[in-house]
Amino acid sequence: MNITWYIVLSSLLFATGAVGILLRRSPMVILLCLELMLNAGNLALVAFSRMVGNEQGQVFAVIVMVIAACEVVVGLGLIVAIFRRRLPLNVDDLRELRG
Amino acid sequence: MTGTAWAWLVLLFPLLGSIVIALGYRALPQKAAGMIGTAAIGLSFACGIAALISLLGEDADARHHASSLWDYASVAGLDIKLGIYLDQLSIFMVLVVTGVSTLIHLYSYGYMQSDQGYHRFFSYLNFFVFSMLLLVLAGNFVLLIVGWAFVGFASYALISFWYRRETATRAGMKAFVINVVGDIGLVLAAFLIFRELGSFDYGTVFERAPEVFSVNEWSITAICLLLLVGAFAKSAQLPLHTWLPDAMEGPTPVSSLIHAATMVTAGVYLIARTHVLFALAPTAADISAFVGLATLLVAATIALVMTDLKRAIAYSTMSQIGYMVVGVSIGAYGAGMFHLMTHAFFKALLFMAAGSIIAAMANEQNIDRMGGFAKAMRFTSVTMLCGGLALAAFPLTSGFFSKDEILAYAGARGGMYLIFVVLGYFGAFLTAIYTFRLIFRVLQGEPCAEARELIETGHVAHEAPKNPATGEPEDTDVGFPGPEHHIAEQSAPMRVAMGVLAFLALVGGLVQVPGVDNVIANFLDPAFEGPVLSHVHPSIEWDWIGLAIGGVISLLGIWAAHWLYVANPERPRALEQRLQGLHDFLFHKWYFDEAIDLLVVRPALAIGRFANRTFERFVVDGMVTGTEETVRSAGGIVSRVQNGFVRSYALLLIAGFAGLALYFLLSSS
Amino acid sequence: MINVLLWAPLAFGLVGLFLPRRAVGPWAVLGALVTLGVAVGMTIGFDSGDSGLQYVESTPWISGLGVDYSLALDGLNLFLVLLTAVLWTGGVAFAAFRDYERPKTFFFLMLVAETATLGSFLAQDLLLFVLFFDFMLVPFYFLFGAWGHDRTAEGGITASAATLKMIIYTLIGSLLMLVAAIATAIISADGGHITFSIQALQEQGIGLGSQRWIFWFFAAAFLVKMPAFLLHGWMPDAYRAAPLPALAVFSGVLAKVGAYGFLRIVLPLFPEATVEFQEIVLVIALASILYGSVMAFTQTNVRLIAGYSSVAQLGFITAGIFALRADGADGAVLQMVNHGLVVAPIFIIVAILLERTGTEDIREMGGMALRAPVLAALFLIVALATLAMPGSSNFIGEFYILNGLFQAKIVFAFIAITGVAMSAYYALRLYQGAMHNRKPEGLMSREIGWRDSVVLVPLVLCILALALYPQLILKRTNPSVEQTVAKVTGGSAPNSKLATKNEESGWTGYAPIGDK
Amino acid sequence: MNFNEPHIDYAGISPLIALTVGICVVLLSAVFRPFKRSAPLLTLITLGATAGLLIWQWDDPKNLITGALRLDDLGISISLIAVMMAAFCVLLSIGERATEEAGSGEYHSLLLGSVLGMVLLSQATNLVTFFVALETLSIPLYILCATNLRREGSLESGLKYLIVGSIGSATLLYGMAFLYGGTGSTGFQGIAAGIAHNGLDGDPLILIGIAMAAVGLAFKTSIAPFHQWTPDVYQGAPTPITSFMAVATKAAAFAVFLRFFEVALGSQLDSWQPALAALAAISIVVGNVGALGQDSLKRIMGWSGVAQAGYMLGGVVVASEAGTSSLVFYLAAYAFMNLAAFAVIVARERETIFGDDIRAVRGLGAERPALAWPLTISMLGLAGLPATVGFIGKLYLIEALVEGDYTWLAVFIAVGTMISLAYYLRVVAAMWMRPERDAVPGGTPAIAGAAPEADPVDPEAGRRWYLVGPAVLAAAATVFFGVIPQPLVEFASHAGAALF
Amino acid sequence: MEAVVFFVAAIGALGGAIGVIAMRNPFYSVLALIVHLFSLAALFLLLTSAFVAAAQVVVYAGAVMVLYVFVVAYVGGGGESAWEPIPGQRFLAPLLGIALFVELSIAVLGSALKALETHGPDTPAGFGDPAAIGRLLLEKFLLPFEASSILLLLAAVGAIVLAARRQEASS
Repeated sequence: MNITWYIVLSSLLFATGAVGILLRRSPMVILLCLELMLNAGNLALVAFSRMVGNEQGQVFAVIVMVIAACEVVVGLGLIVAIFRRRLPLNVDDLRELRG
Repeated sequence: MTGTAWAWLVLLFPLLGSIVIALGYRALPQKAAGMIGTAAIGLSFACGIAALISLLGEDADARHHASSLWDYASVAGLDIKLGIYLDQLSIFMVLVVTGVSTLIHLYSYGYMQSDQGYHRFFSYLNFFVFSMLLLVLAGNFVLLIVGWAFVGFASYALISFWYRRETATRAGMKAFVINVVGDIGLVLAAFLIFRELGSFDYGTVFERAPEVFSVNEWSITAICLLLLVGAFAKSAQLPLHTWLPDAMEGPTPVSSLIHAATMVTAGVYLIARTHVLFALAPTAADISAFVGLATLLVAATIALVMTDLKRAIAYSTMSQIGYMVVGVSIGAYGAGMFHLMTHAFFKALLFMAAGSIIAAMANEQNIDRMGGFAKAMRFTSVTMLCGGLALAAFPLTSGFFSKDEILAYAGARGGMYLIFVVLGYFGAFLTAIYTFRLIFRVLQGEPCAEARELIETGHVAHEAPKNPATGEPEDTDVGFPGPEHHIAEQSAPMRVAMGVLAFLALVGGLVQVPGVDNVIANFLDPAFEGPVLSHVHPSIEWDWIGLAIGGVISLLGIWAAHWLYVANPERPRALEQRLQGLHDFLFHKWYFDEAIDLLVVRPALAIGRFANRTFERFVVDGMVTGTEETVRSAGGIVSRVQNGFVRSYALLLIAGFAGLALYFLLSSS
Repeated sequence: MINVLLWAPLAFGLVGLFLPRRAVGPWAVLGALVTLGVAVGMTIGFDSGDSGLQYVESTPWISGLGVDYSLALDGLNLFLVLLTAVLWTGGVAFAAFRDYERPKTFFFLMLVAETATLGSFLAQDLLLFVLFFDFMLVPFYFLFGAWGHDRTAEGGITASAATLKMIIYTLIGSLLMLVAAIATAIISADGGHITFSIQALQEQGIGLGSQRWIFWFFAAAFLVKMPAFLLHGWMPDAYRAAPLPALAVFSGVLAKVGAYGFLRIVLPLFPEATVEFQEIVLVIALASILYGSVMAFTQTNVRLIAGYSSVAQLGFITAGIFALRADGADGAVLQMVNHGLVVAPIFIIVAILLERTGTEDIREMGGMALRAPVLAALFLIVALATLAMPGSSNFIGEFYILNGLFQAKIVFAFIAITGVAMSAYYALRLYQGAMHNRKPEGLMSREIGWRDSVVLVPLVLCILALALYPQLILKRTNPSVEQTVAKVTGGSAPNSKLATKNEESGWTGYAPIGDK
Repeated sequence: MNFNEPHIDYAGISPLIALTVGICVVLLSAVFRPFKRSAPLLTLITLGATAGLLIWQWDDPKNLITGALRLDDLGISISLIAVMMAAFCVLLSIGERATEEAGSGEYHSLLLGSVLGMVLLSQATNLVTFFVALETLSIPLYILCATNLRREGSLESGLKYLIVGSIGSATLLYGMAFLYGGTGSTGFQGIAAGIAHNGLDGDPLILIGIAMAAVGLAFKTSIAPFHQWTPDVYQGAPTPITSFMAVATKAAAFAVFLRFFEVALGSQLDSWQPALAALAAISIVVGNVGALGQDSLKRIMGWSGVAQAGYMLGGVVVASEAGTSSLVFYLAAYAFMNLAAFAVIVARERETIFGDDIRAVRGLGAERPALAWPLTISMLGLAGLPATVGFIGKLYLIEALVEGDYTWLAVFIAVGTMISLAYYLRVVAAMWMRPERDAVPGGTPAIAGAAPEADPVDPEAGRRWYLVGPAVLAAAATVFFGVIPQPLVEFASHAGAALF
Repeated sequence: MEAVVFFVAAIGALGGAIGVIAMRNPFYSVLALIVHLFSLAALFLLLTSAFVAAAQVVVYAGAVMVLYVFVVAYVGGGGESAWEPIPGQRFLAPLLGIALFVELSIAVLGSALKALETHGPDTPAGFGDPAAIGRLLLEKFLLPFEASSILLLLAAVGAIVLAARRQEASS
């Protein structure tokens, strides 16, 4: 299995994630889709790291996981806060700011 | 002191007088203003005499001097000095101008007595004289233009002297604008001269012109035609004459000084002054001669039917200037200037008399309402008669000699110039008729109310002055002759002035009787050496034959007038009835005003309206608002895209990325 | 010395901010007077024979960008500087005799404006010029907007809208000019050390290809500022909104900066382009003359009559410059000063009339001369100067301009001169409309008091003095002008041939008075 | 198994240490009652120390920690700007609801965290550091935007920023992956070498990588069409935070933009230069026209921020020393001008019921000159009028652009500036002049300003030293450096010299 | 053998991804994501990066997903309406997705990089094992490592700030 396969797969995942963000309205699902995109990135990194034969990519991937975790935490925190304010959990309904 | 030094003084006094009177308009008592004004002009006349003497001290062909005070504006090759040029021609003009002006100031001193604008009047009047002298003494074309424009302004200021009258202000504006057209002609001529000769200075120009130009070359012809535009505008020749009759809105002394004796003859002076150039452009000279002829006849015909006393005299002025223009354009310089002088005498006189009568009539100028002043105002009528005789070229009066000399010269040149002779005499015939039409209708016949009152009480009842043009009553709080009217009979200064002029009008011609003495001609001729239009000189015999014919014609004219207006007062009516069309045509002054209004004024206003209402709004503002709208609408689009949906932001982001990626892929090798 | 001249107004303005309300007006007048004094002093000390720069002051300002703080006087800007000082003294004094709301800010801005204007005249560094050129607008933006008149009642727009329109419109050109200026420096530096010194740039010069577009960027700035035909859209609204003392100096001086820019920068820096586009600019100039005149005699608002007449006048000036002859340019410079000297008094008189009649509509005025002969006389003189009455210095200005144009492009001269006739009409119409005919009811006709006379009379005296001796300006201007024009035409000034011709033809007996 | 510990230059990383310590201390101060009120002070001290240490490091460039960071004048100058903005943000935050909502300690430690991210980012020379730093910068900001928990706008802005921002980072990450794959290295130098070594000039793999990196950075610097979060977030976030991120984020992001594109991708100049130029032009237009119709001052600042970013991107495009220095100069200038504006906005927000609506500054000239003048100066400066540092900044940029043969972009800047006058001067007019005819439509105050009941009105806010002080200071700087720009030019040219 | 594993894992990952965006209920989306993550872990193993795979399983599928589940449980993951308020979104989104995928694939396939066609060089033993990763983290990537730790701290603080219930909020 040469690397191209992995990259193509990852790009497919990346696109999927993007589409998800564009289509879903629940902030939670949107967060999940962001995870998808980041993971696609990770896959690419790991695959490339295998290709070039150094682990830098893998380390990068690990750190990305950490960062992804941080984003999730903050995202979920926001969701909770919004929920507390009794606002709808639907990004389409959060559009006071516009124009 | 040199002649030029005297000449500078000639200029100085009127200017000083004008300034002093103007600044002292509160301090000075009324009489003082008048005296200062008159004295100033008198002094400058004296200086003129002095200059003449110092000039006569030299031999005939060295009698021209130039002098300059300082560089007025001479850089980049333009040589414009504050300089004057003194020679026979200019000194002659100086004397005529200052002489007549002195008398008219004297006249005004009495005539304007009760006018609140007394100071203003004399200040203006002095300023006018200054300007006129500047015009005639100027040593280069730029200064000539300056003087030219100054007299134009002075005339404007004096025409609209009674500025509370709509009619006066409108007339003033008209005069000014037409004069500016003339100035432009001069300016362009000056440019062209500079282009060809590299100088504005009389000396240089006249010296160099014969070397540079060949006869009838287009450039010299153009120069002369442009000069003529200036001349015609100032001298009220066709078609730029329409301002002159309206100018009669001014006080009568103004009409007599500016619009009869001096300013309007500036055009004649100009042609004479630039005779060198005209000599090189005979075509232009002929054109000018024919224009003069046309004016002469047209004006005369109009004068036949005018019922407004002053306007009638104004038209006669036009026609007389026509004679002068013909004279200087066919080469009869001496004769032309001579007629200019005599005309100054008798026309000034006529206006003074008319003024005296109008005063008696309380600003009424319509001759139909006049009559019988012969008995009522004896002095006035006598002087008026003298003036009339001179104007009608009654034998041995001044007009008799001067006018006929021009025609004689034309005859001597022969060829097509015989037309001038024939029509000139016809003009003379008309002149005699209209002159005596006025005289008979004003002096003879049933005394009108005012006349009768004068005969009985010796003074006239005072009613509030009316605007002669509109007939609306004037508010007399400022600007108009007050309730007391100043007629020659009751005011010594006026009598003196009129008396002197009457004398000159009668005998002034005797200074130049063909074959006997040629004072004027002999004095002036050296000034007209160099290239000339023709070398012919009418023989003495022809001169006398001409004079004889002239005399006969003038007598015929006077008889005709008598036959028309005295013998049977009904005849004019009948004639009007029979020649209704012609009469209307003449009465509407050949419809010149209407034509100009149609051809110039209306189009200009139309353009203005278009520019203001349409162009400015739609094009100029359109550009602004258009751009503004585009930008604002773009802003609208942008903020509509900014719809607040985070998902559509994401969409745009990813779309942007897709686009960017696409570009990079395409640009990849 | 030259620094004092430039910064004195600003300094006074700043101090003025901390004075009591009452004192600030006189203080501002004092500041303007001091500046005027310095300007006069420098004019006296000016060496009229020298065509080069004088009172040069030059130190690096932003060395990193090659921008210097360099000022100097020469024939081109000497009298414009003087004019600025004179008019500002008049304007400030006129304002000082009235009470404006927030006087401190008002006079502060007035004086800032003076410094900015002086700066743009004095600057010998291209970028410094651009900087001052743009900065000039800022104080006027506030003056017009905050102290201006809203015209919503008569279907116009508010002062703030008008002034916004003005500043955007005029900055269009200015910002493009900034780009152009930088481009000029960089192109002519050509990889070497960048300098914005106008003198240096003249030596280096740039290729015709770049000259073309740079020329138009500069031209845009200057033509809008004048304003020239089609680019004058901002003018009517701004003029109607502006407070009159500010407007007097604005239209008296700022318009000239545009024309001055052509002489100072465009001609010497972009000679080839100048020659190439001569006709186009001349056409614009003629359009301005004709259009301005036509509009001037259709308007009924006195401000706009004056405004459009300025458009026409600036047209003449531009035409004179682009005759590309020494005489034309001389006339242009002279005319800049003349026009400044007449238009400012006109606006001051308009202000005086406004106080008496309460209207700016010419049709509703009249009969003023009756009780106010002095005012009438002053107005008359100004009006005659405006219409370039021969004998006035304005006439000499126009005469030189038109002569230059005539010798260069005869057809243009013939068209241009029609503007003179029209000017006669609208100037007299303005005068008569206000002063003559019957006085409408409810108009108070009052003689001007000593306050206004103090402002007006000196200005009129300046007009008269120049009328007697325009050589005063021409003599000092000509050397620099000939040098500038020579940059374009190459070689010597065009009509020196004729000049010499005059020398040898000293015609018999043509000697000053008293020689014999 | 041998472990060779990396050499660590503690002097070099001392600013980072200072910040880290600061974060912890401030955080702890929240825990211990006696220090509850001291968080702002501690933050200021930390920032002061950081600034001091940064200046200490001025002008001796070196690589830190195995090429993770490059400590040079570019990084230091940008870090200084960030630190300064943070310090003023602390001042503006005094008495801000958000601080109470979030708890002063947490709020300030997050602020410091973001600053840490910026300092890292401005010095990063390695993809991993780059990415981590970017996130360290962003994540605290996501939170801070939302800290005004009572206000829906605040939460909304936080969420929007988070979502769109994460897309941006994901894209950036993916691009990094490609670049790493293509070159087998994560260091900027290594990447440059790798491209050359593998002969990947103009290779799609690399180019797509560049494209994705560009998107990520363009997002952070709010370049159109990746700008849409900007107005909303600026408006929704607590105003002090807005003022902070408006400048600091841009600064840090532009720093890495320069470093990454000019060090790592310099060889691909020909392919990315036109693209970035196009982006710059687009954002100039979009930003300026977008601001025209706005009534909320913060939104106006947001949109104008987009336009300004467009101007600044020009400095990156030309990829020259002059470009870099001009960009740094412009950032500094931008910092002063924004600061003045936002300080006034904060004051009016608390003073009036109009929040950040333009009506809040009506008649300010007469009412509060001490606020009106700074806002006026800042507006004129942003509009690039002379005698302000804004003019010099534009001059500097344009000069760089023309030198780099991007005159057309310079013309774009000129035109954009023209449009921008329309809204900047509208604010000025509101302060000094009678209301225009097209006045702001009445009705309820704009949401961003927060409904009156949400924000307790502090009628004295216009006199508070911690609001007026920064405003006046920044305005003074704007004018000072507009008249005597030489020092700032020196500063900027040092930074520019770092890369070339 | 390897190919089989790859395809299974790939399908799993893709399926999971599609599941995430297709499921109405957020709860199911989370589950789908877990599937996705596990399959990714498998792929990582194929790429001889054991540590990353492990981390994937532990950090993600473990910690993060648990957090998700809690939150979803807390706020209650109601389904969302099918109505699409933004015109064109539903049409453009997939289009862009495809465009993205195509462009990325072209970049990969069109690349001149030979190595892409290989499975990568033969790697030394212990490639990608915890030791190697650890060494890198403590040597070359020391700074990012530390930085990310601080980031975690900040994120935690942030989460508290946002989610913690405090007195002022209720009062």
